[in-house]
Amino acid sequence: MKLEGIHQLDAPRERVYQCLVDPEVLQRCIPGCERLEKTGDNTFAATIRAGVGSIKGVFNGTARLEDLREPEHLRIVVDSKGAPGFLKGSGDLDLEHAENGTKVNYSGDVQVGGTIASVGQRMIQGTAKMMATQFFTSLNAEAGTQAGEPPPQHGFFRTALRWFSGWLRNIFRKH
Amino acid sequence: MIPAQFDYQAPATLEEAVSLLASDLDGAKILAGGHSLIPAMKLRLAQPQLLVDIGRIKSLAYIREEGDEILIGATTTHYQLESSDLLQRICPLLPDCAKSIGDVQVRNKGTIGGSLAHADPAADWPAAVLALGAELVLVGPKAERTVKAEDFFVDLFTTDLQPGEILREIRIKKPSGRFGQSYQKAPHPASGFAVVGIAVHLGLNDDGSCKAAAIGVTGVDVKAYRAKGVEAALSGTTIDDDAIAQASLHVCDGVDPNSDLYASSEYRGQLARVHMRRAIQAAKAKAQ
Amino acid sequence: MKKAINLSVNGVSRTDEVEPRMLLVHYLRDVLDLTGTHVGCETSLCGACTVMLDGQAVKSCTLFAVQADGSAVTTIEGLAQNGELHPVQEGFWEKHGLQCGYCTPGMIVTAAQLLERNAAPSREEICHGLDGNLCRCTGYQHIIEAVEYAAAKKAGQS
Amino acid sequence: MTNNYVGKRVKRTEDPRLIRGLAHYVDDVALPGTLHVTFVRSIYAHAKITGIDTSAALSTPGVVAVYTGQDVAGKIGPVPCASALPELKVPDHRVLATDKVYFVGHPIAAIVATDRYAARDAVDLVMVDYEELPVVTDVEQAANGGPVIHEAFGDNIAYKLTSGEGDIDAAFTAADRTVKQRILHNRLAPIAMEPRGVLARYFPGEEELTIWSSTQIPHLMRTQVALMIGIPENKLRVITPEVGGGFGSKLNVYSEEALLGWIAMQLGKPVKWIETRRENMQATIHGRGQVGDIEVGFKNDGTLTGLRYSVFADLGAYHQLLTPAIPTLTGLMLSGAYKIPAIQMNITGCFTNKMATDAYRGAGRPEATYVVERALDLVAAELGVDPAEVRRKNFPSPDEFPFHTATGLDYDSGDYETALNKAQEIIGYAQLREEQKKARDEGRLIGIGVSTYVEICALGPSQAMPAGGWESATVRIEPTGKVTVLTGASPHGQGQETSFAQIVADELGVNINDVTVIHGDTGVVQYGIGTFGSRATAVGGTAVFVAVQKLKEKAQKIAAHMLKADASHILFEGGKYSLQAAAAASATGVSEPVVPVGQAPAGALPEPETDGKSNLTIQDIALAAHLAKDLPPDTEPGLSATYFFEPKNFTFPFGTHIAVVEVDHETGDIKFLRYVAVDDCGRVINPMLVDGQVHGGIVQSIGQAMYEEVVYDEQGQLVTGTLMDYAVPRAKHIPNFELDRTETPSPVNPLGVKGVGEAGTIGATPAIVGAIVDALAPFGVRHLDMPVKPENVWRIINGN
Repeated sequence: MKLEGIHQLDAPRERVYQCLVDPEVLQRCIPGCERLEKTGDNTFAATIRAGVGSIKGVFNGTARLEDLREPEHLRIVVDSKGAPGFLKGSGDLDLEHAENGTKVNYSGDVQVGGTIASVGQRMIQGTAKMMATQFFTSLNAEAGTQAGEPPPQHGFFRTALRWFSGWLRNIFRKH
Repeated sequence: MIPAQFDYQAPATLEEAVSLLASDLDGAKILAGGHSLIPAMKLRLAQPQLLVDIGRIKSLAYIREEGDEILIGATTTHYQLESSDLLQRICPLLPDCAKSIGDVQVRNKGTIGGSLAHADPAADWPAAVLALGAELVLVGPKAERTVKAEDFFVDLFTTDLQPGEILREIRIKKPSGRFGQSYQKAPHPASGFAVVGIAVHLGLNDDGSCKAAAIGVTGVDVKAYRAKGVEAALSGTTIDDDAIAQASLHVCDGVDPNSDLYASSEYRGQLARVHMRRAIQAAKAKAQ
Repeated sequence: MKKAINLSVNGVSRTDEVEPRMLLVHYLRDVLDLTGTHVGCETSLCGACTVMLDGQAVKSCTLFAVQADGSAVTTIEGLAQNGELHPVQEGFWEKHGLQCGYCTPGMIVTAAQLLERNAAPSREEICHGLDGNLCRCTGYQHIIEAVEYAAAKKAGQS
Repeated sequence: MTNNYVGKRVKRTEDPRLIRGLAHYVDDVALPGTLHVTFVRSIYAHAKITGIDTSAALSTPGVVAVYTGQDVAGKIGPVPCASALPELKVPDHRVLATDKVYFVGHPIAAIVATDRYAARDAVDLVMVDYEELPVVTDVEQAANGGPVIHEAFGDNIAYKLTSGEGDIDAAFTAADRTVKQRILHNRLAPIAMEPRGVLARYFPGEEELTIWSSTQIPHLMRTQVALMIGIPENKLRVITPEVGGGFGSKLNVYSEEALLGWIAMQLGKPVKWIETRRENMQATIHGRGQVGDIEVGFKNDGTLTGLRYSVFADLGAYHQLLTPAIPTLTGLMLSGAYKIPAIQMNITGCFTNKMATDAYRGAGRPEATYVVERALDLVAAELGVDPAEVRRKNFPSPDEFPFHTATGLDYDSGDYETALNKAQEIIGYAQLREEQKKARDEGRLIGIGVSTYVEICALGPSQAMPAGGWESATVRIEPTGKVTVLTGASPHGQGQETSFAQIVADELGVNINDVTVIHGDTGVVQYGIGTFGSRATAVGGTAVFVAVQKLKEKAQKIAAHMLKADASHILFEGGKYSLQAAAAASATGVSEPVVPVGQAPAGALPEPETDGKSNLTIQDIALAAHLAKDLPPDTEPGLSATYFFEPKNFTFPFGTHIAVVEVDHETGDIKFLRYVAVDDCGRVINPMLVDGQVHGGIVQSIGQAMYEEVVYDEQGQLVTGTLMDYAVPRAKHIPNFELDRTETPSPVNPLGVKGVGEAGTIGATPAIVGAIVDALAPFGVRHLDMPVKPENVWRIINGN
């Protein structure tokens, strides 16, 4: 499934880029990411508790950053497996200067297999949308702090999510 | 077909349920009718550690009038709502919506509270409670709070329920004056879920013009929402066919309709507009 | 941890210890050997597992046995009274409302519920009432006629 | 003989157990100590298996054993494919994947545990490492350079076949015009309401393996499974208890059947596997799955000159029992109900990363009928004439039968025009067309679809069948007068326990309640072929009928002996043998008993009293035959006869279906206004059962035409994996069917029956799609692919 969208973040491009390549920040931004350990140059072992509402599954796998061209482009490649099936995908992120921040052009491909693929047909798109929205909402919050500062609090995310999810989703389209 | 193991508690009171839920904020789940949760558990997409069954708390299933409000207990079944003479008389949108849910077996066991808390983007009740401006009473370990339906649905399968909170009651202002209501749905041929579902409450002035419209939409977006564009466009009009048609075009304002195997985003948008128009027309026709 | 349950099934009182996750349909079939109730899907859509729980038709694959604690369950095996077929059973036989018979117990229990709530349903009401039950053999027409037969029969009885 | 039952609406003898919930399907059979089996199945459509770790599963409480492909390698033979086609590529299809998986749902490991719950828990604990391989799901891509699935073959083309007769080039040269259309046959899931299931028990002392399976072919399965696991065929007993529908999906031999038998032998305990619905969607055969191009040549007056059809058949990753053969059946029926001088079909059968396709109700023939009927509609549209008239123009007349087609068949008998006339009369065709015109002027979109179909039934002469096409029956009368019928057919809902009993009861003049029809147990019933291809009554019923005649011949001899008359003077009527009035006077004692009759021991059955009687029931004779105290010379005791019926030809039922629909401008919703079906299945044994078969068939057609489609995504994930997304029609989706019949007996069998099990699925789809297309004709549409969903309709109306 293809996903494509544009996100407007408040922080400058360099700061956003810095966040995107920082495993600690990424772990906090990827919804449900419980573990992101560096295993090599730009490769990580990941555990993600992905899902929505009461529907959840734990996925183990790898994440890789590719095609790094600071501060304008990078690709994230995720490949994971869990009891409900597999979850993999890749996303190209293009960062552009924008007034008051950064515009992130996103284009990705998500594949799911196993139980989720066979039973979650009507929800996969929505879930992907939601997780991406959460990711960028968190990223925006993270990028709003300076490197080395304490990360934003959990409560902030919750509130932020509620505020941002509406308008973020609107610019996030499936093709 | 076979769920993972879990522990099961059937508290006798809501207070007990709240404290059981608090005992394992991450792993405990409330079981009401079970018609959203159990299917997910059977596919092992949901694997709670503990089920707190509130289906046995008899005091949680009721439909009653109190002052200018209708109070509905969270574990009231779809069928109880469908077959309530009281509601048929004072707020027919609820029975109208109830009878379009799933099938008779599901309606006999599934509950309004369970459905709302699950927040399936294609469930029927969210549209109805939005159109009725309902308030939801949530009870947690420390306090009880009331949330407007509009604020309750946060995202896909995500509500404003905080960890440890239980939906206890749905409160609806008794419709008054001249009004008409209707729920129109395009069901998915396999699952019966709403491809689109439109719940309309139409308040009329004495001259038959539109005083206020409140409209809930389900199935279209990742969560149910109020179609404010339609409501605004309808307000003050004489609700003639033209006004209805024009207003209905706003159903997807600000929303990118879902797309799935059965209906593309474009087609779902069309279904939303058509059912919106039909729902408003039906509501108007029913207005006293 | 197992839980004790106490329920009445087809008028017989039962006490058992079951795992909380045991589905009611498995309890009926595997523990009580009441195999007339069938399993046809995993997603609460086919209705083959329909039984009466305290007089209401429910899908026994979407209920845990523990939820039925203290309740009265009627399965297809308990529908005939004193050796006399329930009018719906009779209707299915008379009108050829079944072929392979797999959906039939669920279909009959659901139809029985339908007639309890609506003694003289229209064709449309019958279809609405049977919306939770799939049949792959009959094409439904004879099932609808079976329900109509049963309605007429019940009307004649009362 | 009596006329009490055949042709009458007799209530089914099967029903009392079924309506009371007292029947036994496989999962209802409980053996003490039964272990339960679950499967770990591939979540990838194409991948190498680089490792399987079963240790965690094995250490789960309750788990008894876990078997992988390596564990059974060399111990269980390949899953059989019974289709013999020239140069057919047959992949080595093992019961469990060994080094690679080829489709989502491919079994990888079998877990055996003490109960269903523990077995299911262990599935999540088996760790399989995969290395993904490129996937191909599109059949044309598979044929044209897509990733190769079975490397040894070099490409994905399993076979190519050209069939047909007549000079096809000349046929198109002779044509004034031609029409072409690409036509898709959606992949369907059979969805028998009872999923598959197997229970196996082994007695090591007796070396006897018993397998209970939900199958349509107990004997064929016994032979194949015995070969697969290497035990003598007569040490394997297959029992088919109640079967909850098949529709072709249980006309097969699956991995699980052999594997469960083998596991039972390893563990010495009964083992059971009951398929879940998700497994059923993934790993039980699918139907249809063809995409082809049709071209028809015709004269300006509508006369057909030739038909060409080139088709890609999506076979899936492996062959199941009949996978490659199904598209060839399409080739047989491409002449439809019409005189077409030249026909050619080119089939390319291709492997894809999906579950195998195989026989699903109609099996290849619905495809043919759909193609031909759609083509006739296109011809009508091209010529601007009524679709019914194009059909009428090309029918062979009744005196042209047996009618030879350019597909190489000889249609047994038919009167196509009478069926068409009758259907048109019932629906008020001419007036309906007027109303349609009026409605169109008012902006309503009403469409009328006509299908005049022929199907090929009573499969079939052994020459044309991979494992024989005959059917067997034994009829015997027990000492107490009860009649036992053993049929090799294995009905699973069609009602032959009743219809065969009707035949036998009438032939013997006994009460139908005295007749018991037994089937589906290889330990009890003589070898048989099974129930599929609308064959049970036409072939199996004929075997019963002839066996009864044989039995009566013997009974007649005994009757003559007992009545002391010459057999030629004995009349059988109303269940009684009697001396013919004229002959009675000249009756003489024919013979004295050869062996002196001794005193019967105490407790023996009472002997029939014949002295002074002028008539005897056949049941009296049965008792005498069993007691064998006084039988004619050279007469075997007992009263039983067996017959194996080999049909000389197929039968060719036919009919006309007319559908009337209205579509909603705004939503594209399709609503039925009328549905008339006039079917001719030859002589009718039980009209109620025939109606039921037609209803069920039409509704499966409605499913194919409007709702059902197995969808795999590009990665080979089955996205219609449950009944949440795969839409099986419900009661609210059907119209009120108006059925009628014509009755043209078949000369192929003495009963004159043709078969009706598949008529609805074959005849209805073109009528339904034709009606929808007709409704949309004002928008210039001439064809729509199935399933025609509201969105498709809406897009046509809105020009996108």
